Amino acid sequence: MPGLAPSEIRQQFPIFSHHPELAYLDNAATTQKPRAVIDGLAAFYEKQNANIHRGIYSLSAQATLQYEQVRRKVAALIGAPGPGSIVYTSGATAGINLVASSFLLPRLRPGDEVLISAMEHHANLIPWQMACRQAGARLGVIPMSPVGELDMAAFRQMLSGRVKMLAITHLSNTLGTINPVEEMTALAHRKGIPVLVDGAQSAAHLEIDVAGWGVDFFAFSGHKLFGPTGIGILYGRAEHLEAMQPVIFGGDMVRNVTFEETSFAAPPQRFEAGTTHIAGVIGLGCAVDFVSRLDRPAVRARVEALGQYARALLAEIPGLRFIGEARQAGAIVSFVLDRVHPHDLATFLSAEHIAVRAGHHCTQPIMQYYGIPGTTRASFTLYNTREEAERLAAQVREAQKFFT
Amino acid sequence: MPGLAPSEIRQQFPIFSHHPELAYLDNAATTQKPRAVIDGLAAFYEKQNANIHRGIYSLSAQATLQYEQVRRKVAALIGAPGPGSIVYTSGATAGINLVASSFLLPRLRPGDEVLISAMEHHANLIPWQMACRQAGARLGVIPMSPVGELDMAAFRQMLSGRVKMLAITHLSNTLGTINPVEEMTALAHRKGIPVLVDGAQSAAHLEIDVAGWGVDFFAFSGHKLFGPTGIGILYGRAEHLEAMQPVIFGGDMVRNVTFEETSFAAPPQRFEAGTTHIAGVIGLGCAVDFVSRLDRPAVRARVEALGQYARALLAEIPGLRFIGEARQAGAIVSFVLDRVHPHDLATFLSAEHIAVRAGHHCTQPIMQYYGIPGTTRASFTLYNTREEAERLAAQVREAQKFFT
Amino acid sequence: MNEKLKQLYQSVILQHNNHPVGYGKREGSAYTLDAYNPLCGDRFQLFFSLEDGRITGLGFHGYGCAISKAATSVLVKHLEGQPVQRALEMCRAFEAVVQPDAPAPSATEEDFEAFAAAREFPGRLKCATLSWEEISRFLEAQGVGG
Amino acid sequence: MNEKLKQLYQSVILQHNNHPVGYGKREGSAYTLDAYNPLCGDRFQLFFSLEDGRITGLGFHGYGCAISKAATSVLVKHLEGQPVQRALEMCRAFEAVVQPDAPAPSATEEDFEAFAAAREFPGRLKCATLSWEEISRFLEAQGVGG
Ligand SMILES: Cc1ncc(COP(=O)(O)O)c(C=O)c1O
Ligand SMILES: Cc1ncc(COP(=O)(O)O)c(C=O)c1O
Repeated sequence: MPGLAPSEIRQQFPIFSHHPELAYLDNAATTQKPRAVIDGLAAFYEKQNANIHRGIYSLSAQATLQYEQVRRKVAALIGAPGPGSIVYTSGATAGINLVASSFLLPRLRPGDEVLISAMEHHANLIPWQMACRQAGARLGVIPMSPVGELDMAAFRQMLSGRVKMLAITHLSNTLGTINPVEEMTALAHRKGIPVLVDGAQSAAHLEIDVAGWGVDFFAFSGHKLFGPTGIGILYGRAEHLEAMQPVIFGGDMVRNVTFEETSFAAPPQRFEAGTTHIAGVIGLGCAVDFVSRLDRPAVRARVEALGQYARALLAEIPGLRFIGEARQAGAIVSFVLDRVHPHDLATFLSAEHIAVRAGHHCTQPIMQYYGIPGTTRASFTLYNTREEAERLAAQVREAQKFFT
Repeated sequence: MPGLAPSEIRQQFPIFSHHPELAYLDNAATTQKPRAVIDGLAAFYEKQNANIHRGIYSLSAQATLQYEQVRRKVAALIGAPGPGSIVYTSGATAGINLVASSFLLPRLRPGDEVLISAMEHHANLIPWQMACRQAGARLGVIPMSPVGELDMAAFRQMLSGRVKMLAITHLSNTLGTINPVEEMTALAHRKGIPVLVDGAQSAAHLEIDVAGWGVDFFAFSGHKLFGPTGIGILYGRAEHLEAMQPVIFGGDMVRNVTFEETSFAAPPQRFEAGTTHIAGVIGLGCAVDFVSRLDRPAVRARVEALGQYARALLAEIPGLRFIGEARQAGAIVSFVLDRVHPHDLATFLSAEHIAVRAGHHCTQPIMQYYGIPGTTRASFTLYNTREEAERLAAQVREAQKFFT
Repeated sequence: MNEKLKQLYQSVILQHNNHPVGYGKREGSAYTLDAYNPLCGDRFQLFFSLEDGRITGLGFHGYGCAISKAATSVLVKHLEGQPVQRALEMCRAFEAVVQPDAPAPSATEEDFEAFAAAREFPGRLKCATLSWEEISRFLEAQGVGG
Repeated sequence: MNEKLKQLYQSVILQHNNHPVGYGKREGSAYTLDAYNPLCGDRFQLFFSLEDGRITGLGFHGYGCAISKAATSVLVKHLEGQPVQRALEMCRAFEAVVQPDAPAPSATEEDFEAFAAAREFPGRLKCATLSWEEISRFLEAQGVGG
């Protein structure tokens, strides 16, 4: 199995040579980049840089081929039927917004309903809220239990004929909860309800099978999958993409343009107006190659075990309370500590070269649910180690001593 | 004057070491990247990569500072009053679309008019066309003369009380025409008409002074200014940005979020939903540093002289006709050649390592105006040489012999 | 000019470009297909009828580069008079010649071979396949219908 | 824990955090300002009145980290009883201490100096300035109005 050992994997990430002391535990915010991605980007700019699609000279033709090739790689990674269903976006947020305004809004009527869950990231909440407001529809919220698991019985009951969309996170960036998206999709589809899965956190860590699950849309970001910033993917079922109108207009997404009217190109180009983030696509291709070469189930098992280990160590600290304790969970560990504010804790940990995030993690409703202003969150991925989990726990203890 | 000589400048662009024979004359599509930009990007990913704004640990705090610092650099480059009026976008196209849908559309009424010109890129045409269609407004087109100069008399006449927006390109990507945007802005403002200038082609080559001219909006892309792909800038006057609602929703652009409602952050963050293209911003900062260190008026003079030189050489070829011969013009040279299709010519030139673009250049209405399907376009910038212009002309002659 | 390019153009393409087969507008055809590449503005109309399951009266008119025009001329030359099924096979054979992903073509029409050089110029692929894709879409729909 | 951080917290901040000046809800204040940082959820209410151009009855209530709480406590300690103009000057003096771009502070209130350490933690700047910015905005508007 190539490169499964964390030490081997870690060597591929230059950030750790530059910061040998760094325990980077903010992977849910963004991941570090392997050498292959950084070099791939640089090589593109140094040797192949050109605009695509409309170019005849060799550089441009090569760039176009590579650019389109990445669609195939992404399709293979997430189990999509083919490159035509892979839309390049600027990130998960942009992808979800596109579905809300171009797919949902035109078919949303007063009195209709859109279902999300109680644990959604703002990116998978506000776009639907705004669409509902514009159409006079209602935003339904699938409730969750105090440990952060969705209430599936309530969910089943909420699946009425009025529901026009289900948008659900695969892996909660705050709670770590992994939701049963396959089952939820099947239930929603029985009522003819289209499903979007927010894969921002899961794409890097879980096996994705969009065609197998039958989801209608799946959105994620390159930068959380060891790839560059500014690039993301929206997978959409071909018949949906076919039916959707673009919302951003410009070059390369048209067929015919006159001052009187414009006809649009076929998907996915239809949704990719102007010069896209070509280098980002190439870099994302390198990132997909990187993760595809790993034994993904084995990596997942190891990373989730690491999350469990961190939980076990932290659980021994008096006054520490986990926010999110679902049975199915990724390696995202959120907690609050009596009498120590998350920001003070994060500053303390930063001084010890431990990078964690503190705050609401763009999930204010989760904070409202638990009645807290924020949490401290440690999120682990394939280059993290048990030693880092131990340092985290030890320094949380130190911080507790210092502040209280 | 540091690095004014083309050979010195050229050395800073790695692409030319990898392709020593390459005459890259497709700079209007995208520019090549100097070492400083490529290294700046790699250094960010290798040493500093972190998500911004919400991070307390050092990497994130540093990234945030750098990221915000680039707004100041950009503001200085284009003469904007301050960083608050600089919105990061994914490119010129995205910036123009944002103004069309968020600024214009809400104030556009049936019977109103939006003025563009006969030489607009699709990116500065279709968004306005769509806004007009949605509002029942009319798209007015400022006519141009056969040499590709705007008809200023007609323009003055078109400035009626019905006009709610003027959107005009600064430098035409197909014709090379430089439009008198300062004068046009003054005329429009006399009637209270807000003005957007499409600076996609001009930002790299002309002096920009958005506050001095008083334009309301100015949009451009990093990738045409020696910067990375996937990043662009929208300058907007503070009072406009303040009044505009966001169109993309997600993290980092909110103040308060509940399931019932959301309040938005102040500009520019309001328009920057989700994880933005952080590395792209850093890279753009390096690109702005690069151009700011040059003697811009001297570079402009040299590049425009180079364009004139190319025109003079090409003008001697029988059967060659220029498309666009404005008196005020940048170094963009479009032409058609009797009995040789632009694509065949571009393929021929590519085999000789000369990269030019062939087609409609995302300006189909210009093609319709001249009754041609496309042109061959050579566009020059600061690393191009007289020798390249000579090779171009010589090989156009060879192609003519070959095909006819 | 380099050898690859010479090869690409000279063997067949410039010939067909300068002396296209079946070029001209036709009235009274049962079908007119519009082969249009919005990215470059090239546009050909294909005229033909179907008689007893065969393509008849095939011709074309329009504007395009040497490659697209020659490819359309070759199309007319080879598909005229062919039964739908055979015509579809030829579409696939042509495609196999020009697609860089496809296995190297085994022996096919000599006219087709010339376009193999297009593999070296992926920017021009679409030019070679423009008319071929249009008619192959039509023929496939025929197959499904009948 | 490293020295910088110790310095940042221990000198003044933990003191004020644990024993804040003027902490508690107040009824009957003429003004209540809401100092809220949506990025982190920290939120303080500032209560006060203006009498003869002086800030009176200044107090605060709310939730925040040690830095934001201490900074607000220091604010209350130093602005209570001050005339608007003088209070504004103190706001600027405080800002000069914490802003990394600002010139190194010349002698100011000793309480302020503790926050100079925040310069080393730009991620925490906003915590230090949260309440100060809010009241300074209010005071500036007063200046304009009167
Ligand atoms: C004049 C003009 N406007 C707008 C654009 C759109 O720029 P981008 O594709 O980078 O969004 C371009 C570039 O193609 C252009 O030349
Ligand atoms: C669950 C979830 N959804 C959506 C997003 C938005 O992703 P991005 O900011 O990359 O657009 C994030 C990341 O912050 C996330 O964690």
